[in-house]
Amino acid sequence: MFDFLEPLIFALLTLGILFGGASVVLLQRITAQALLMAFTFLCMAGMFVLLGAETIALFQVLIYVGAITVLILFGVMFTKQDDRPRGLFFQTQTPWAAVVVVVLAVPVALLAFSFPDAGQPIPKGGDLGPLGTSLFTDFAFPFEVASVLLLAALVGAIVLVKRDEPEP
Amino acid sequence: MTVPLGAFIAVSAALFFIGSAGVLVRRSAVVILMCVELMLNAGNLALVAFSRRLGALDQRGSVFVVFVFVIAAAEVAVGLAIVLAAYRNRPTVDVDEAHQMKG
Amino acid sequence: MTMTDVASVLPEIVVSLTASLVLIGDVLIDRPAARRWLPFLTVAGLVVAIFTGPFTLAEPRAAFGGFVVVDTSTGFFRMLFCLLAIFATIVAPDYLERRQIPPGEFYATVLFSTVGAMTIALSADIITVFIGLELTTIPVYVLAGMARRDRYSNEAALKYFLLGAFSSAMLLYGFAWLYGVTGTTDFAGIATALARGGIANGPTIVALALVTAGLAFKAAVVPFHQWTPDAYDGAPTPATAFMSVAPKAAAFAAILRIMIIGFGPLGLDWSAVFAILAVVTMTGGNVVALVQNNVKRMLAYSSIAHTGYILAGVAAYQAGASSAAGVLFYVFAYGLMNLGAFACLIYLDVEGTRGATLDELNGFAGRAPVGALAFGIFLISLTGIPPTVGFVAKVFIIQPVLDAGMAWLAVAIALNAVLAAFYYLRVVVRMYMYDVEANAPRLLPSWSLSAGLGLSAAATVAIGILPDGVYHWAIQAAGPYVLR
Amino acid sequence: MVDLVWLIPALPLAAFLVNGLFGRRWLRHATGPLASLAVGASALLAIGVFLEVNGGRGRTVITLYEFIGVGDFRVDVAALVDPLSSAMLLVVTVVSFLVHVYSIGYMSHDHGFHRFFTWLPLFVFAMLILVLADNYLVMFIGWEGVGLCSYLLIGYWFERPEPAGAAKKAFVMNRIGDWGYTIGMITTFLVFGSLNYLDVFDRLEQNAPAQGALTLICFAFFLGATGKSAQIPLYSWLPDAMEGPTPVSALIHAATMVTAGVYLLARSTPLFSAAGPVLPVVAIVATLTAVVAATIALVQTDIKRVMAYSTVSQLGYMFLALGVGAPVAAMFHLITHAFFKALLFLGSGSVIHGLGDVQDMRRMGGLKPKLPVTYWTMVVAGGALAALPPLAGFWSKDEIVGSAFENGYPLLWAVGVATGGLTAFYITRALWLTFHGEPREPHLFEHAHESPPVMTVPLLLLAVGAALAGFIGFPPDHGFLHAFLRPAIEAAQGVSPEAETTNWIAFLLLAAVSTVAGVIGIAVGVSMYRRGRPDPAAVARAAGGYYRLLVNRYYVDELYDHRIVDASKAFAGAAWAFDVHIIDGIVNRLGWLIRLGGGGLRRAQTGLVGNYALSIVAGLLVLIAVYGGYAAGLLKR
Amino acid sequence: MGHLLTLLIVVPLAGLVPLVLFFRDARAVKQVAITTTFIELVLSLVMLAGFRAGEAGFQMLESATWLPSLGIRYEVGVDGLSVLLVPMTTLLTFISVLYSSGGTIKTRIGEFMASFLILEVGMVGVFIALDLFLFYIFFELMLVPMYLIIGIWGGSRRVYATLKFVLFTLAGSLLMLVGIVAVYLASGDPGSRTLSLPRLLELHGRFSADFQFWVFLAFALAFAIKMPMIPFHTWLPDAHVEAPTAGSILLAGVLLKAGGYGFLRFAVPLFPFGTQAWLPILILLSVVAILYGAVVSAVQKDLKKLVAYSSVAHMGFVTLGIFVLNQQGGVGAVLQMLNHGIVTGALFLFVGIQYEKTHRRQIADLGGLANRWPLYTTFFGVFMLASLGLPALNGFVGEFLVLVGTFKFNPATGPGGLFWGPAAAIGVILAAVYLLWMFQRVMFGTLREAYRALPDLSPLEVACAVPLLVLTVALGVFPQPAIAIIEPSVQRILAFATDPAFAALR
Repeated sequence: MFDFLEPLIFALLTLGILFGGASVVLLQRITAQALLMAFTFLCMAGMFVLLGAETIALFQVLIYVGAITVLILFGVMFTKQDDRPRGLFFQTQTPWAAVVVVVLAVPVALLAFSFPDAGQPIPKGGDLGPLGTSLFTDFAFPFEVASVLLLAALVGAIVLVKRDEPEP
Repeated sequence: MTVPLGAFIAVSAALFFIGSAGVLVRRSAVVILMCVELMLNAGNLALVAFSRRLGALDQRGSVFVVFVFVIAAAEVAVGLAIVLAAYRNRPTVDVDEAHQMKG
Repeated sequence: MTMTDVASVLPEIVVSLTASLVLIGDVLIDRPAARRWLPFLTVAGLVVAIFTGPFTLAEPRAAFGGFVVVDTSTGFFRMLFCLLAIFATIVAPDYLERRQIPPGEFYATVLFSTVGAMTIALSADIITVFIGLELTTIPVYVLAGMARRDRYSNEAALKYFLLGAFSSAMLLYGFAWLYGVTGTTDFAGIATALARGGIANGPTIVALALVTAGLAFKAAVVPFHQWTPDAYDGAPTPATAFMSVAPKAAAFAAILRIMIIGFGPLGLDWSAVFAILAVVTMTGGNVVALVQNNVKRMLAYSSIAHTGYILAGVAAYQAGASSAAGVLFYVFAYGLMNLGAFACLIYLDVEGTRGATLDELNGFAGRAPVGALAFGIFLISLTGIPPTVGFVAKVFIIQPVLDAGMAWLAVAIALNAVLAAFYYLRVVVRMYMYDVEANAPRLLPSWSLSAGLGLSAAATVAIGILPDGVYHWAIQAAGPYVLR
Repeated sequence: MVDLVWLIPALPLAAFLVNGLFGRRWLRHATGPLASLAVGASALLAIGVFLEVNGGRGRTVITLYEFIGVGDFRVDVAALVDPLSSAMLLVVTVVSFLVHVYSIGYMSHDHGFHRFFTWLPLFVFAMLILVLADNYLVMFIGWEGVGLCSYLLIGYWFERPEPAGAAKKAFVMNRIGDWGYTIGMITTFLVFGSLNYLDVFDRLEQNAPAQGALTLICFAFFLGATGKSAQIPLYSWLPDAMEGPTPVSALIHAATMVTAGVYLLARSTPLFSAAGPVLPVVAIVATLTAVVAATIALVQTDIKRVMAYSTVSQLGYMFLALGVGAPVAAMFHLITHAFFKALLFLGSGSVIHGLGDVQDMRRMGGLKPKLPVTYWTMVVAGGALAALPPLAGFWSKDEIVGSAFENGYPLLWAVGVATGGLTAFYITRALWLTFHGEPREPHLFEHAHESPPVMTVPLLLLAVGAALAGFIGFPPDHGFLHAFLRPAIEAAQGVSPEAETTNWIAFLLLAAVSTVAGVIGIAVGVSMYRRGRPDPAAVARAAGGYYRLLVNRYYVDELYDHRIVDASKAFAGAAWAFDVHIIDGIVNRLGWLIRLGGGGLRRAQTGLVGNYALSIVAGLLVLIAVYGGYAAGLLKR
Repeated sequence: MGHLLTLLIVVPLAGLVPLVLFFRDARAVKQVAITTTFIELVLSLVMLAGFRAGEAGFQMLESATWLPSLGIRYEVGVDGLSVLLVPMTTLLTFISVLYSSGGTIKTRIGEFMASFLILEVGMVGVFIALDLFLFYIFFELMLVPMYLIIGIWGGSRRVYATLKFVLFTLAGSLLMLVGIVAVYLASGDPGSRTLSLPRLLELHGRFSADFQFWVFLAFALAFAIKMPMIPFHTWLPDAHVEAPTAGSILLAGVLLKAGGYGFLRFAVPLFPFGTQAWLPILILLSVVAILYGAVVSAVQKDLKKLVAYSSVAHMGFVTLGIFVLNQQGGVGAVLQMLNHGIVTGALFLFVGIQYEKTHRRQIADLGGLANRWPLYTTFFGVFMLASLGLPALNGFVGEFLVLVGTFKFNPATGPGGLFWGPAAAIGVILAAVYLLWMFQRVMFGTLREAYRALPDLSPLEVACAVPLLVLTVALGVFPQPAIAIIEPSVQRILAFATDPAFAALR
């Protein structure tokens, strides 16, 4: 009886995602953009919940809304975003790019509807267990590799930003 | 009434192309980075949707998403480091100013 | 996770551990000592890694519940990636010191990237491939930007990173749709599902296009190539040497796995596109390389052209084992000679320049006979003139291409090789036939560089004369890519 | 003797080698006697051979080794000794020997003495190869060899531009003839499967080939002959060849080499008589040549040039004989001409030598007392040339003209007779200007002197020949020579034997007519130059344009040496320009285009990340479109 | 002596070892190079002596595993076609090295001699390789050393010339590589494929007409560029003009022959149908080359360019002889290659000697040299005469046989031998024109004051020239021994090319 609820939530989240995304692309104030990006991520987490993947949603909030947004905000702080006329925020190729993207996006988005829907009820809740099992058995190796990746990124980030030390 | 799978995918596609458009039209490296994140998120949405709704529950999509989180984090970290390193030598984040090399 | 699982990825573990050891060592010992000893440590670790894995296997071995596959192809690529890393390590030390690039981080980053590339070789599904690709490229972004005070290096890293991330997102999205179309992530399952569905399905087309584009970016296929010249050009030269070969080889490892095994049922479609892309790529690369004055940039464009040749081999997948074997051999040869060619520029790479211009190479033969000879051999090999490995590699590519019935593609390869000869040999001209200019940059000789170049040049010729060992190995390694 | 025939060419060859290797350093002036000795020995051997052949020894083939043998193409280096070749041998060696001896004196002050005596025996060697060959290919070796020696000897004084140019001209014009020879030779091989004379004639008899092929062969050979024997259209090199030393002119450009064409046609008589339309053409061309050359000779002032045009004219007579089907007469005239023309040249040489290298007759005059031996020998030779009975030229030339009449060419006969008158006139003029009248340059006259015996003795010997050689053809048509040669030339091809005996009445009538023509020529000459009636200058004025035409040698040299050469140069220059600008230009333009394309593509590499990303997305769009096209069947894979 | 042919390849390589050891010592380097090339020459003569003349097949065959994965073998052997070209190569190399050691090369003598040794490996290898793959490697191996020789020790426009040379050659040879691979693929099922010529000759019936048409074209392009045939010849004048003397000698003497040799050895017997299909065009181009090369030669202002263009004309005879597909033509073509190698090599040697003395190559700047240089004039004159095809010198025999073959040429359609033969024979006239005119302008006339003190040939130069002179005369007077060696093999090749069994393909 709450059948209408799910589509409604979906519609709201969709609006949020598209609005947030479009704002990131179109706005000029960098901090606003960053926050709207976080908002988009948040809506995305909602989508995940709607799809019954609460664990993923949790990660989404933790990593995207938390870590990544914060990182980007740091980036924004460290760099001076100059004030300049609107035109200079956008590349000269903007019209062309827009045409290409629209030409590409419309058919692809329409094609998206052609995926068959199994129509099965969404198993609710508790996907943490299988996910964890999967991660640590079948995907143990990629998991380890991902850890190496994080280490590599860490080292890379450090080496790129650390102050020059004088050679002894 | 459940929302059909196609709708989720369509949203993801829309977000993906919004992100693409951002990469194509913006000049600030930081904003481009944000847009890339949006694109990754679009991928995530599609993966999760497929994972949950493509017949029987399939964990692999979700697992993939977890890895994408890791990758996204790593990318952002490295990306910002690169932007900052460049910023030190030349205080701008406008990528169009970075065209000493061409041709 | 059993001991067999661990054993099957032992080389990757060894390389990762080596990377950690290098980082720790860098902290523990002082800079000069680190500069001297870390390369040895790196090379030692890589050598150990080579010997901990099987070179060839009679039967493919699955591990981690089938999510990791160790087959003959894995063995080939592991060895190749380790060799490339060793080579890149050997040529680097003096350059790093001159440019004050932190050695520990440099070697560790190279090692990380190597782990990523090796991961691709192990992968049996798109998830592992994707992580592998990211682990291959993210450290390379760092490598490109490692000369922090160098604006070119900054710019190279920034461009490479932004576009790389962009294309990764594209690839990811393609993978997501592929997952949606097939409902699975492992290559075999994908193939089965695609064989049922065929190409006449909108989402399949989109997925295929996105994956093609994403992989094409990694391999630097025209028109997805434009990051290449700028990134190669601006990056510190040893980094360029490494990044021009390892990520590209990794990309082709991925292409072989994904396209031939995963998209195998759609082979007729993508191979036709790949054939066109191959021609466009080799021609585009060569034609632009022709008008470059900066040798480093010219080599960057030429590496695009080589992508085209390799891609032609992939497009000829219908020829069976000889196709994949040709690709593997070419990747091997390309790694050897292209890394060598870039490394030769280290001789002239003084602060504030990017590699060397043609003018600066004038009379190089008189100033550094060994370096010039090695450079000459690499260039001749890149051109495809016997008796060098580059020549046999071209033969091994042309053979499957013809076998697959694409004579026009073979002719295109031949004509492109002529175009390429023009600019490669022009460098030889400068080195051997011109007098040194008065304001030529001073030479920066280095013991390890000369040794590394000498060895690889000797290998270039030796394998060029007796290629059978490597080719035989490549044929075996091509086993997994033969569609039945 | 016949078995030793290979020695005849071998001796001059040895002389050539010895002189060539050691002449410059060691032998120097010993080279002359050495060469003369060798050629003299050859001459003795040749006499021996001749006697043996005359003694009834038939045709002999002496094979030395296989020259070229590929598939069915087989050619040996072999000598064919038969009456024709033995007669030729005799003439060649004897005249050569005399010229050699003469040259020792004539060339004694020349600094290239040893060089001269290196080339001269080489020439003799080549000429003997030509004569002795038993097939067309080996003959061609000699044929080209004599051409080479001619080249070397014309260009003997190569420091001056004229001899060098004349030498080249001679060689090139000969090459044009050789082109014909080559075609004739190879076609002969194709038609008959052999190049051997005897095989060819045998097969011709057994199985006559198509007329067209035969005609082609004969025309081709005739073209070859016109080159070597200075017939229209390839005659103009011979007067220029007078730039060489005079003994060379005597030997090569009068007595021997230039008669090679006659010899070739005489050799090939069976072919020519089987090939229908060729012989009349030969006859007409020959007659034309005779007239044209004789008219040019009328007005020349250079004594050697007069002789040269006279040679061309006389060669025309020989070809006329061949053309009207009288090869023996041709050979007869060849032999007599060898003597009297060699003598005329050597005599001129003696004059030139005596005056210190002056050739212009306008600077001579009244030399008779100073050079008596020369004068008298030259008078004999001149008489022979003018065909005064009973000198040698009378018999042979009369036979030719008579044959023309008898074999149905009355017009050619008439022209031949008239030409005889011209001949008599110009030789009278030349001798008169040289030896009679007042000395026109006293200074030259003072220092003029008779030549040493080493030169005059050969003159005397040749004079004997010039006077008496005609009697080998006496009685007319049935003399010794006819009996000797007919089996070799005519019987071989089954020409019907002629009348048993000489038709004396016809002979006397015809001889009278031509003799009268000759006498008139002499009379006019003497009248003009002795009495000035009519005055030569007035005649020249009266002739006007025609006179200028003659002085300018019908403008043929102008045409050949300038117009054709210039046109050829222009053509070659155009070809080169085509090479550089079109063929090479296309290649360079292609390179330029590629570079242009590279420059254009290079501009697409803007350095802007956004552009790069757009290119990626556009690429993606194209990929989707193409894959979609494949899926929808719109695009072909 | 079982491995004589391999030894021929190994010796120059072995010579590199001491050469590198004494790299800096110019004297030692020269001695090493001279010794090595001399040993090579002697070995090649030993090989020639051991050759059984009159047999058509390959002799001294050596075969060893090389690329077992592909079934490609190391196979070398000689037959009548190649057995004479090898000693010619070694002789010319020896002479080149000997001449160059006389002081004409002043810089980087070590690199120079090393290039020649490597070049010799390539040149000898080309003539003895019986596996297409091996042949290709040697074919290309000639490229780089010659590239360096022209580019480093050449004249003022050397870089342009050498790049042009390499690019032209590569353009052809890479297409041939495609053709070779195609042949490989067509030679059998996987596992039984081969590139061994003897085996391919057994198999050539399996090449379809269409296949032969295209693959022959690929081969023909490579060889036509190497020869060079018109219109691919424009690299030649530039390369020759800029090359140092020794380089010109080998370029004209040997490298061009690789093209003609390749036609006869591979293209014609392997692809009878392809040969027939392309034959009219090739004949036309050959005759055009003969005439056009000669005409263009005539107006050259540069002595070396003149000789270079004359090579175009002479090589036209070679291709003409090959493609009339009869015995006389084939044998003539091989002889012409041999003789052209000797004669044109010698001509370039003499042009080089002259240039070394006068430092002028423009014909207009020369003249009257015969006055001071009797020896030089004699040698140069003989070679000039041989070049214009004077009978009894070697140049004549080949040209004449080719002409005989051409006259015999009798195709089903199109103009036949009676058209082509006389046309080609005009080239003989033209040869006389341009060579004699050149000789007249260079050697005759008055000597310039500046050249009055220049010495005649040195003993070293005479030593270089005498062997060539002897060969020029000997092969002109006694060509039959050489013909006897060549003929059976040419006959065998033509038997393949004209095998009626393949007529069905037409």
